[in-house]
Parts: sequence; C-alpha cells; structure tokens
Amino acid sequence: MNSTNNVDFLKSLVEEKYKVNKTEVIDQYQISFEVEQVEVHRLLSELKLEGWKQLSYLSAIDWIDENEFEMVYIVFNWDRPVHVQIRTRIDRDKPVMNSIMPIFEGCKYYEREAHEMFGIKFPGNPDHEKQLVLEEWDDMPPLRKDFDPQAYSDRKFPVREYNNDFVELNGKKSKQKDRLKRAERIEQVGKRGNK
Amino acid sequence: MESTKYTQPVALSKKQVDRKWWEIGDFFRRNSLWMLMYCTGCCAIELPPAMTSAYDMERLGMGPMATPRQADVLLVTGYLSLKTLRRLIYTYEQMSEPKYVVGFGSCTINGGIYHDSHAVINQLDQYIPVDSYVAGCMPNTEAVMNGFVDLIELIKNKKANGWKNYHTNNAWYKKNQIDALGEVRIKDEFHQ
Amino acid sequence: MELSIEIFILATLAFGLMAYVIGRLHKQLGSIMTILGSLTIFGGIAYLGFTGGLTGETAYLTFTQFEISEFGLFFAIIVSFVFAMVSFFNPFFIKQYKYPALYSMLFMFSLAGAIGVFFSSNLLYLFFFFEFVVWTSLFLIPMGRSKKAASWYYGFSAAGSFMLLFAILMIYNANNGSFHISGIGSVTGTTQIIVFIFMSGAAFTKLGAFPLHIWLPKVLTNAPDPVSAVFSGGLEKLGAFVALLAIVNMGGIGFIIPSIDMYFGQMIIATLGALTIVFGTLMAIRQDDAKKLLAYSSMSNGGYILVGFSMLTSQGVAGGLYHIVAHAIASTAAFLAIAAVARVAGTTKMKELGGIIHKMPVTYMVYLIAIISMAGIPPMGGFISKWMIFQAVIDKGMIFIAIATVFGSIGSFLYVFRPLAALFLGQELPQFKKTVKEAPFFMLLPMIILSLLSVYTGVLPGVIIDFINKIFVDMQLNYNIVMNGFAIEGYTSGIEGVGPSLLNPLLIACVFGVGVFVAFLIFIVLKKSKKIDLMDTYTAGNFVYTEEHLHYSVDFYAPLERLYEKYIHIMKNFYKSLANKVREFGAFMKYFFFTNKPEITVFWIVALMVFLLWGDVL
Amino acid sequence: MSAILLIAVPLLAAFISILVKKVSPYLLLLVSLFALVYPFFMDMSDVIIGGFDSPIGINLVVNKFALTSLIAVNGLFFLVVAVNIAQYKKLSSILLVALAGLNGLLLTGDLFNLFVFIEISGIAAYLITTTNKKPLQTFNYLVAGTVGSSLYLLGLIILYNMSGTLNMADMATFVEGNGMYTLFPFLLMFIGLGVEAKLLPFNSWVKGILGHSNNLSGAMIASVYATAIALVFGKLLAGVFQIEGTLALIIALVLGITILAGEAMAYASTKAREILLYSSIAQAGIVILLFTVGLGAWATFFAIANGVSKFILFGVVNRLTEEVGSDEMDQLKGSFVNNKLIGVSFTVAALSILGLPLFFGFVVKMNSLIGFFEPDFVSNLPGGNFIFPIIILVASVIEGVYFVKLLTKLWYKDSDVKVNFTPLFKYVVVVLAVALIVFGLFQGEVEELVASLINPGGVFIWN
Amino acid sequence: MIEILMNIGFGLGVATFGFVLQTAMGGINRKIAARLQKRRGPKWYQEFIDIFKLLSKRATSHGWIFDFGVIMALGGIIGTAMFMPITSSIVAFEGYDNFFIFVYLIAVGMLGMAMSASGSGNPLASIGVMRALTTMLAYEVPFMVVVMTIIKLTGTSSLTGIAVAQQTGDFNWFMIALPLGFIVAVMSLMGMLGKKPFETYIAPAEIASGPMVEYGGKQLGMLFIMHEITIFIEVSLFVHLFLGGAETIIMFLIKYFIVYAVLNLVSNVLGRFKIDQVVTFFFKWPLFFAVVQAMIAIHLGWVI
Repeated sequence: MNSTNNVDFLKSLVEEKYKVNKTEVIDQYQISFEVEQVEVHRLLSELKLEGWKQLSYLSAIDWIDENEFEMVYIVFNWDRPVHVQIRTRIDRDKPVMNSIMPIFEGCKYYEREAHEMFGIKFPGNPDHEKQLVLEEWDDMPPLRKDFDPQAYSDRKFPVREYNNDFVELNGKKSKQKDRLKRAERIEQVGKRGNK
Repeated sequence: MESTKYTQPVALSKKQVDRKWWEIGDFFRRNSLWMLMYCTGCCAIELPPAMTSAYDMERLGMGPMATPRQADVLLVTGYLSLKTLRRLIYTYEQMSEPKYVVGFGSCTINGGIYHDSHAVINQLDQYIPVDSYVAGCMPNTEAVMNGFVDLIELIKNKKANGWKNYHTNNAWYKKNQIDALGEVRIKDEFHQ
Repeated sequence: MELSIEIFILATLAFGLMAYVIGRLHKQLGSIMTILGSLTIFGGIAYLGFTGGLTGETAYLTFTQFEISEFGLFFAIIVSFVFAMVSFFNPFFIKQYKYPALYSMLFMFSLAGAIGVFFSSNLLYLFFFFEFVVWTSLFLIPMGRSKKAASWYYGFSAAGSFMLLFAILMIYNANNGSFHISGIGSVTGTTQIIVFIFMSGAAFTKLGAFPLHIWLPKVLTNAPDPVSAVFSGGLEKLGAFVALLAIVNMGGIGFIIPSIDMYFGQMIIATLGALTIVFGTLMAIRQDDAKKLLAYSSMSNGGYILVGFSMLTSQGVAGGLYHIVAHAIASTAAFLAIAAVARVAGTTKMKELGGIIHKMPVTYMVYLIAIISMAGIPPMGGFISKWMIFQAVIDKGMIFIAIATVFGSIGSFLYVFRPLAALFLGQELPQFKKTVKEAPFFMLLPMIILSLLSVYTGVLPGVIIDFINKIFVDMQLNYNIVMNGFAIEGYTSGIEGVGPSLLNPLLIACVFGVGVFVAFLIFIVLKKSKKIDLMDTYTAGNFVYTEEHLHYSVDFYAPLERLYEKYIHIMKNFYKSLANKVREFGAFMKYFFFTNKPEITVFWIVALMVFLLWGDVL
Repeated sequence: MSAILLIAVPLLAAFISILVKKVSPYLLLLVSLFALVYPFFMDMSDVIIGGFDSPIGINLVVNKFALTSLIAVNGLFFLVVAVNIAQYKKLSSILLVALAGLNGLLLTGDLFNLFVFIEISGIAAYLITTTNKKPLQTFNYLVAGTVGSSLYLLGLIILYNMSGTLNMADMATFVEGNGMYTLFPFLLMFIGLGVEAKLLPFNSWVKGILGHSNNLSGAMIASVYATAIALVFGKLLAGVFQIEGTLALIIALVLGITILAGEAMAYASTKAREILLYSSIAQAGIVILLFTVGLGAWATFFAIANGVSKFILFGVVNRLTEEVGSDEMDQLKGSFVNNKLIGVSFTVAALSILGLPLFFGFVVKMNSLIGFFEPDFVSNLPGGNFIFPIIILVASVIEGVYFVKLLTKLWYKDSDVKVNFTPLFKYVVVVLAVALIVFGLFQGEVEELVASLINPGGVFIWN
Repeated sequence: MIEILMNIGFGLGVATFGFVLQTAMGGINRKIAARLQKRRGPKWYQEFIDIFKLLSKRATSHGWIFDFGVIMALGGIIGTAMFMPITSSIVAFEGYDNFFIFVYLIAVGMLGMAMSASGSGNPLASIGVMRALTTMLAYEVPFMVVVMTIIKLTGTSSLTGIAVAQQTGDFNWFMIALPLGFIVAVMSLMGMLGKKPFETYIAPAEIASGPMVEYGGKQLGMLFIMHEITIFIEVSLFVHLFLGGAETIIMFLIKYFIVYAVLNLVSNVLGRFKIDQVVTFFFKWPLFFAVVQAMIAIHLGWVI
C-alpha cells in the first residue's frame, strides 16, 4: 500500500464519476482536483466514505482579475496518507457557497472565518455571519485583494512625524533626503506591480 | 558655593512638605521598579537575558510581578495589534499610581515593519503615555538595560510623569483610543 | 428567695400551653410567648442558681425527685440560654411552618424536658424527661424541608434512650431497687461494664458521635433553621450530660494501660471521639450546604467533648466542660447567622449565594466571631477549651488522639472558612442585590449577645473556671484548675524546676489589640486608597461582565475532596443496609406465615408437638 | 346481685332481640351499658352454679383481677357498639351473644366451661367478621379458630383424665405435684389459646381479618377480643400452667419470634391497617410474655392500655380507608391536616403504644420492664432475666420508627380528600385519648390499682 | 499597670526587631542566591526599599472588609511576634510564651488575610486562600506531633522553658536528640514559610500570586511586613525548639541566619508541587516519621 497507487486510486475514483476541470499531483502526498461548484458536496461525502474523514482546512483564494473566488477544501485520510484538495470557482460579486456542515461538522469556524475575511455567505451554517477574529471591524473583508491595508493604516492610525532638524550633524551630510526618495520609489513600484 | 552660615530653619509650606515626601518616595520608587510580566510582542525575548547573570536586572531593583496592581513598570515589548492594545489599556488603567511605561522596539515608536498593516497601530504614544523608548527591531540587551537606566534617571529628575499626563489630558487619549479601536471594553459573544 | 425547680418545669409547660392557645389565635403572638417563656425560665434558673435559691422538693409532680447539683445547673443554664436566644428568631420564621401553634408549644415542651433531665435525681424519671424531649423535638423536625429526617432522628434517639433505660434498669437491679443518681458510681464488676457501654452508647447517639452520627447531618439540615440552632446548641448537650455521667462519674472502667496510664474503657471512648473529630471534619470540608457543614462541625466538636472527658484528668474534663460552653455559644451564633441569611436569600446552598456581606455586614461580623471561636482561635472561647484539651492529651502522651485533635482543629479552619468565603464574601450576585437586606433588630440582638459572650468567655475565663471547680467539688472528683491572676495554669509535668505552662487570655487579647492598633496606625498614616468596584479586578486582560464568572464558591476544596471522595458513604450505607435487612426479614415472615392457606398453622402445630415429644415419649 | 347476671342478661336479651327485630339495637345498647355498670356494685363472692360445690360443679370466680378485666372489656365493648350501632343494626343479636361469651370467658373458674365460652365468643367473632365482605378470610378464621379450640379441648380431656377435676384451683394444686406428665396437654392448650391470642405460628388468619376490617370488626377484634383473650390466657398461664423444661423453651421461642417478627413485618408493610395489625400481634406477644414470666398485674394493664390505643387507631384508620378508598400510606397522607382533633388523639394513642412519657403506655411499659429487673425476680422462661427486656426494647425501637413514619406522613403532607368523622366517634376518641394522658400523668393512683392485684408476697392473684 | 505597659513596649520592640532582622536576612539571602547564579544580585536592603516603595504608592481598595482584613492580619502577626522570646532571657512576657499561642495567633493573621483576599472579589484570590489553608492542614499535623513529643519530654509548653531544657544539658539539642523529628520539622518549616516546593498558594504562574492578587500600594506593603514578621516567628520558633534557643543575641542571629539561608538555598533549587501532591506528601512520610519519633521518644524513651 505504498503512496503511488494511492494517488492512482484517487485519480481513478474521482475522474470517472465527476467532471474534473483540472487535476494536479503536487507530490505523492498531495493531489488537487478542480470540480464544479454543484458537485463539491457529493465528492466530499464520497471521499469521506472512502476514508478521508478529516477536513484539514477550508478557505478561499481571491482571483480578482477573473472576478471569481476559488474555494479550497483540504481533506486528509489517516490510513492512506494523501491530502486531497477540492477546488471550485464561485462568483465574486455575490459569493454564496452552501455550507458542508452536514458532511464535516468541523467546518463551522472555517466558514465563519472565510465569511469574515472574504465575505462569502454559507447558507446552512447557523452563525457564519458572526464575527470571529476581527473586533469592531468597520471596513470591507480584509483578505480581498481590493482591500488596501496601507490606506486603512494611514486613515486609522496616525503616523509619527519626524522633524528633519538634524539634516547636518557635525559636518556629515544627512542621508535623510535620499532615503525618503528611495522609499517613494519602492512604493511606486509596489503599486504599479499589481495593476 | 552656598554660604555655610547657620540660618534660621524656615517652616515649609504644606505643599513643600509633600514635595519632600514625594522626593523620598521617588528614591524608593526608582530603586525598586517592579515590571509587569505582560509580554505583548516579540521584543519580550530580550527580557530573560536582561534578568540572567550577564546583565542582571535585579541589581537595579527590578523584578517581575504577576498582577498590574502590584507592578510599577509596564513594558510594552513589540508590535501592538488592536486586540492587544485594548487589553493593554485595560491593564494600564488597573495599575497603581505612579506607573511608568517603557516602549520596546521600533514597532511602538513608528509601527516598525508593520507600519502598513491594518491590524497594528503605528504610534503607541497616542494611546497611553510612554516614558522611555528602547529603539531597535529586537533591541540589544544593553539597549534594554539603558532603557531601564533612562527610566530611573527620568524618575530621579522628576520627568517620568506620563501617568500624570494620562490624567490631565485624558480626553485626548480617550479620543485617540476610540478613533483607533472603536471601543476599548468590547462586549461580544466571547465576553459576557 | 426559694423556688423549687419543679415550679420552673411546670411554668415552662404552662408557657407552652399558653403559646399554643394564643398561637391558634395569632401566629406571631404565640411565638412571642416562646420568647417571654424561655427568657423568664433562663433568668430564673440563672439568678436563683447563682444565689443558691433553687430547691429540689416536689409538690405537684410527686412521682419525680429533683436535686440541685452544680453540673445540672451548669447544663440547665447553658441550654435555657440557647433556647432563649434562639426563641428570638421564632416570630420571624413562624410563617413558614405548617402548624405554628404546635411549633411554639413543642418548643417550650422540649425546654421543660431538658431542664427536667438535668435536675432529676431519680434515674427512671431522668429517662422520663429524656424520652419527653425526644418526642417533643421529634415533631419539630418535619416542619422544615424533608419528612424522612424525623424517622432517622427517632430511630437513633429511641435506640439511644432505650440503651440508657437498659443501663438504668441494670443499675436498679444491682443496687437492689434504688433509682438514685448516685447509684451510677456504686456499680461494680461486669454490670459496671455493661452499664458503661450502654450509657456511653446513649451519650454517643445524643451527641452524634462517630458510630451513631448518621441522623445529625440529616436532621440539622432538614429541620427548620431555629430548630437546628436549638438542636446543635442545646439538645446535643443532653448527650454531653449523659457522657459526663457515664465517663467521668463512673470513674475508670476496665484495666489500666500502663504506657499512657488510661483506663481501657476511657481509651475506647477517646479513640471513638478522635474518629468523630476526623470524620466530622472531613465530611464538613466537602459540604456545599452551609447548614449541613455546621451540622458536621457540631458533630466534630462533640468529638472534642468526648476526648476531653475521657482523659480523666482535671485539664481534660475541665476542657470538655469549657468546650461545651464555648461550642454551645459559637454554634448557636453560627446557625442563627445562617438562618438570618436563609430567611432573606431563601437558600443555604453556597453554590447559589455570594457577596451577602455587602447587604448584611452585622450578620457577617457575628458569623466571623462565631467561627473564630469554633476554630479555636485565641481571642475567643474556643481557644481556651481546645488549649486545655491539648494539654490533657499531651499529658497522657496519646499520639494518635493528638493527631486527630490537631487535624480537627486545623481542619476546622478550613470548613469554617468555606461559608465565609463562598457565602458572605466574593462577588455580590445580582439577584441578591435587591432582595437581601440586613436582618431586623430583634434578630440581630441575640446574635450580638452571643458574639459578645463568646468574646467574654475567651478573654475572662475566670467565672466559668470557678463554676467548673465548683462542679468538681460537687461531683467529689479530686480535679482542680488553678487560676493565678488572669492566667490559667495548664499542665504541670512534675519535672522539678519546670513551672506549669500558663495561658493568660486577657494578656493575649490586649496584645492582639495593641497589634491591631499599630496596624491601624500604619493604615491611617499613609495615603487614602481609591475605592473601586468589586467587578474591576485583575482578569489577565479579559473583559468579564457577569458576577457568576468571578465568584469562586462551587467545590471550594476540590483538590482535598478528591483525595477521600470514595470513602464517604460507608457509614450511611451500613445503616441503610441494616434497615433493609429488617424490612426483608419482615417481608419474608409475612410471605411465609400469612398465606391464605390455613395448613401452615396445622403444620406448625404438628411441628411443635413433635419437637416437644422428641426427648421423652418417642 | 350475683355475677351470673352478666352472662344471663345478655343471653336473654339476645333471645328477645331475635323475636323483636326493630327494638334490638336499643336493647343491645342498654344491655352493654348494664354490663359495663353492673360489675361496680355486684358482690365479690364466688358464684356456685347448680348447687354442686367447687371441685365438681361449675363456679364463677369473682376477684379483683376478674373485676378489672370485666370493666375493661365491657367498657371497650360498649364504646365499639355505641360508635358503630347506627351502621350495623342487624348484628345486634350476634353482638349480644358475643357480650355474653366474653363475660363468661372472664368469669368462669371451670376449664371446660372456659372451652364452652371460647366457642360461643368465637362463633360470634366469625359472624362479626363476615361484615368484612371477605368470605375466604372469614372461612380461614373459622378453620383456625375451631382447630385451636378443639386442641384446647383435647388437652383439657387428657388433663381431666389425669387429675379428675375441671376446676382451675384444684387443677393448679394437682399440677404442682406431677409437672412431668402435664407437658403435652399444656402444650396443646397453649397452642389452642395461642391461635386466638394471635401468637406467631398460629395467627395466619389475622392478616385476612384485620387487613380488610371495617369500623365494627376492626375495633371489635383488635381491641375487645384481643384484650379479653389476652387476659384469660394470661390467667391460665399465670395460675394453672406449670411451665418448665422444653415447654418453657418452646413458649420462649414462640413469644420471642412473635414480638420481633411482628415489629419487622409492620416495618416492612406500607398499608396502614397492615402496620396496625402486625403491631397488635407484637403487643399481644409482649402481653403473653409478661403473663408467663409472672408479672401478671402489670400485664393486665398493658393489655388494657393496648386495647384502648388499638380501639382509637383502628377506628380512625378504618374510617379513613372507608373515605379514601385504599389504606395505602401514600393515599392516606395529610388526612389529619383538616381534622386536627382526630389527629391529636391518634397521635396520643400511637405514642402511648410506643411507651413515650406523659402517656399510660409509658407507665405500663416502664413498670413491666422494672418488674424484670427486680432483685428477687426469677423468670421461669429460659434465657436469664435480661434477654426479654432487650427484645422488648429493640422491638419498641423498630415500632417507633414505623409509627413516626406513619405519623409524619399523616400530619405533614397535604391531602386532597376531605374526611369527616361522626361527632359521636370524635367525642369517644377524644375521651379515650384524655384517659390515656390522665392515666399517664397520675402514676401514683395507677400503682395503687396494680397493688390491689398482687398479694403481699408479690404473686399475682388469679383466682 | 506600668509594668504591663513596659512589657508591651518591649514586645513592640521585639516585633520591630523581628521585622528588621528578617527583611535584612531576606535581602542578604537574595544576594547569596544571585551570587550562586554568578550575577550581582540586588542591594542587601532591597527588601526595605520594596516595602517602603509599596507604602508610598497610592493603592486601590475593594471595600471595608478588604482593609479591615489587612489590618487584622498585620495586627495579629504583630501580636504574635510580641510574645516571641529572642534569647532565653530576653522575652517580653515572662512565662506566657506558650507554644500553642504562636500556632493559633498565626492562624488569626492567616484568617485576616484570607478574609480580605476573598473579600477582594477576585476568584484567583479565593483559590489562593483555599490552597493556603489546604497546605496549612498538610504541614501543621506532622509539625504539631513532633512539637507535642518535645513538650511531653521537656514537661513544659513554654518556648523559653524548652530552650533552657536544651541548654542546661538534660537534653542536648533536639536537632540531635530527635533526628527524625528534626527532618519532619524542616519539611514543615518549608511548608510554613511557603518556600518553593510548597509554594502552591503564591504560585505566580498559575494563580497570579494567589491571595495577593488584588493588593497594591499600602495594603500590599502591610502584607509584605506581615509576611516578613511571620517568617521571623516561624524561623525563631524553629530555632528555639530544635537548636536550643540562644543565650546571647549573636548566637540567636547566627542560628537564625544559618536556618534561613539553608532553607532558602534548598528552595531555590526545587520546583513547585501541585496542591494535592502537597497534601499526600505530608500525610505520607513526614507523618509516619513524626509518629515513629513520638513512639520512640515517649513510650520507649530512646532520646539521643
């Protein structure tokens, strides 16, 4: 029961029954499938029957360019040590994904965190709307790509103003000015980079 | 040089007597500074070397104490996220007067490497009065010891009255706190 | 002026009947009658007792004979004082009872019975009053929470008093037909041993000592609050009275154990007393109900009295007697304080109470003084008696009894402190902020008197020590407690050049006072501290807003209780199985003999015939 | 004014009452009142019947003991009749016969005559128990009763064959001489009377009869008949019987087991009537024990005290079961809450049985126990002087526990059913309760009464 | 009357002497411990500075019971210290220094502190008090058995009497005379002082310094004074009972220093027991040794 045929077993198991958009074997212990949003629940329950009882993680990836979220479910089987990642693409504007509470009870807090960080709604999970980590948060969900922490920080937290009185100190020219110019340049590159 | 001729002792006013008592109190206060064992951030790793044999904080009369009621010095070691800041303010208000705050590391000075994060405040001074800072991103132990000696000097020269400022311009501090944190004492599902 | 004790007994009965009659018309008036009655009785006995005005002849109750003895007076004054103090509480609790008028009457009747026991010189009529107390107090119990406690109480008390009766009849047989109380001393040989066993059995049941203690916690918890105060303060002293007669009056029983020069009988009583102390303390520590805790504490203090008496030295017996006084006052005060809290808060469970001190400070001070005396801490009376008992135990060199007494006294710190911390101090629970208010004046009065008395007995023991010396003279015991100045002379070891160890309670109190004054000075000189609310406490940075989370009262001594949790139900299960055996025996006999078929009778007739003729004719 | 009237008048009245039906209850009342009052002023001489003097002829023994027992039994009889006459009119003739039988039982000095009166009173008893509407139980009672009396007759025949006389006094003198031979007949007679006196192995009928008793039969059997039989049996045991050797052992065993088992059975049962009947078995055992041991004087008063208390207890419990429907303790709970007077007298009766102070029971129990511990007392039962007092004390502890359980249930729970008692019954019960208290308080007078039953030497005068 | 006042004055002197002595000893021992760890350690008078600093701070109070308890605690302990004999001749109240007074008056102090701690409304304080009382139950029983053996042997329960008995030679020091008893007494003393193995009730890591959670400023200062005087009482009790008291003050100081230093060093090395381990520990070996010692000494009379 070495790990290679585990991966083949999985591939055969999933690809026959489900329309798999993309499969990727990261290494002998990790495999990821991308399936349609509708089939996720059936696939997860089948994997669970096969032995993948543990829901290791549930989160989302924000593809802002394609205006989509990618939900990622990682399940793990203790007998056949393979991490299976189930990925689906859901719409970004109205992100709704049915909760997998009936299959994996443990997803309650993951879904709550996903809602808090990405704003994805999970009907079926009773308290997914509640606040989990962020206290008194008054802005858009922070892990969305279009959220700018720098702006938030500047807006909320005053920055210490330094007075440049010690430009010339006992004869040596202060390097303060070129330091500021370099910081400015880095910032520009940072902003342009992700456009 | 003052003259050494004997002069009639002049009766001190009530205020002056209190002043004298306060100076004596300062001597005791600066020679037995108890720090509160509350390591808020990553600079706290610098405290054990300060206590052990190389630098020995105890010879300055400083030792760790468990509760804010007993402690004099609040060491703010490292970055301060919003949640930690709320607890820090609550603890600071529980400490008995006169109390001092020492800011460790650049995160308390100008936000340090987390200056652009949405969760970390950039300047501790806005929220609670800080008496002395120790610069450096993870300041060296000598720097930490210097910070303590600076604090002792400040107390000696009667300049370490951050706790007085907290009383005098309390409104300003409170406003800053509300701006940054929204509300210091939160009431939610986890805090009935 | 001369008055016969019989007048007092009849007066109490008359007060009882009056209380009943008035009680039928108006509840409150009936209970006020009990206050007047018990106060006059206590005043009369105390005043006449001290001025020697009490006489023993009987004009109306001709069948009984009374004799005014010092130790009878000692007990009568204590018990009537306890009754008087507790009666102040009756008017406030009368509304809760099903039969208020009957309650007032039986309250007075049990007082009359108790006085009768202490003064009667004819043993049979000592038993008459003993039984009278049993059934009058029996009907007081079910007026409280549970009904089963009454049958437990009657089962044990009946067993105890019938043991006493058997002993009395044995004495009657041995002294060819005389019931006089001095007959106890003049019994010899095996009858003496039998009488000793049965009388100490009776004492054990009434005191609630180790083997026969099951009823005490059940009754004191479930009886109405004033009744449990009367039980633990007053009626338990009947057991002490019988113990005094059995252990001390009869002198040593059995052979003398050379190494600790104690009689074998007294040794057994001492070990059982020590077991009572340890068992009472261990059980008291784990109780959650304050009344049950105090019940076990009075059981453990009963153990101290037994250990004190069984030493048969002047220190020991005097310690036992002094402990009766100190314990009566302290446990009555403690019970009354808990009753005052229960009246207002509705429950005595420590889980549900907290922070009562903020609304009932005086009750708190009374309870504090009571537990200081119960734990045996210096300025109060309990310390002197425990000091004397320790001296006696050391003088005898009994190690295991010493361990038990020390364990008991230190353990008493633990269990007396539990209600203090869980019930009075700690966070003030919101539901009690509105309902709880300080007890009315007439409830505070007896409590304050009791606390002043326990302070008095702790600081100036002179009066009680003289009284105890008079008792020793009256009982022809060659014991004596020497008092030089204000100090009590303790244990003189007879090693030359070494004086007796002195205890000067007045000096201790003064020094304690000076210490407190110095501390108060230090406190006043320094800066005034800022008053802050109880909820503003160090919670390691967490924001906690509900009082229940910050009040520590459930399972107060959890680590200690875990150590002996498995062994606590042994005695209770033993008695339950005993009761079941009797029931099974009855059921079997019923099943076997009472079937509808008459042939059973015919079978037995034939069987008896065969059995009879077995030897001779066949 | 001889004592024979006590038997003759009731018989005559019984005969008349059959003829004139509608006047019979008043006749019954009148005659039982007469039977109660007459003993006070009839003369104390023995009555010879039919001219033959004592060893041959039948004579009625009238002495202090007979007088007290007559007053007691007739008093209880009158009370039972007075209270229940309204309900059981048609039984009056049988009751008259019963009255005659009981009086004969107590008076007769002749052993065969005793058998005759046992039969008469027994038959009246069977007829009274028919009112329980439990034919099987009455049949059992009939069988057991007849077996008992015929055994008694068999023993008597053997004795008569040996001694040649039927008179009790002569029989007593004859038995002194040759005790050895009289063991077997005495055992027979003991068993015979034991059935009626409810001793353990022979009393299987008691549960059926008293378990389902009603107002009349309960009080009649439990108090009147029990007292009468106990007193007669006691008279025989104290005077006639010669108890030693294995007979003594058997009697000791039977009595000991009866007392302890009676209490245990009462403790084990949950029905109110069952508790009372087992307690009366135990009380009967104690009374018989006191008579055999030789403490006859106090035994009589013990029986009378028990009779009075049982009258109150059974009367009240039967009335309650009639209203509530079942006599299960839980159903009866709280029934004294709304009729306190009955409750108080019930409690007084119960405490008097327990032997608690202030009540007649205490005086009786204490003095009988003291009797055991008299310095010069020797009991003819095996097992020394101290076994039986211990048994009595242990029994009274068990008795105390179940009575207290009963009392707390009756007093301190709340009940829904409102039970009302007839004013006459209330009046009678209260008078008896007051009597119990009065006798309990004035112990001096009670002692004089008892002293009259003992001759200076301390021996109980039975004839 | 004057004589009594003189004695009380003398007693107060003894109490202050005790406080000063113990605070100095505390500072010195902190320096010794530091030097063992190759660091300079605080000034020897550091403890004085700590206490006076606390007294100079502005404290917070949770109500009258919170303050009354502290006053009663300090008062009780000062009262106990006034009875303590320094040497067999210097004692405030001649003949009244009975052993039981010390055990029970310390209890007043403990009760006062316990009362005000649980009055402060902090659950950690109540848990600390519970642990303190449980530990007291544990270490007190073996100690009392050993002391009872001593009282039985010497015939008197007054400390000066016991010290004189050891000095004048009819017993040599009970350290030697009752070896097992001495070991038990050392363990109990460590329990009494609240030194490291039995420090469950001031466990800074678990329950944030136990009963002293809510104290700051002057209340904490007063409790520190009380703590110092309590240590003085317990150590000098130990010295009088086991090391034969002292003829002169210097002897007393030396013995006092040795006992306290040794205990301090031992405790610096050890970790901390859990609370039920403390109870089971004391009721296993120490109690067994105490009983064996008592048996041997009293009934068999073998005293070295």
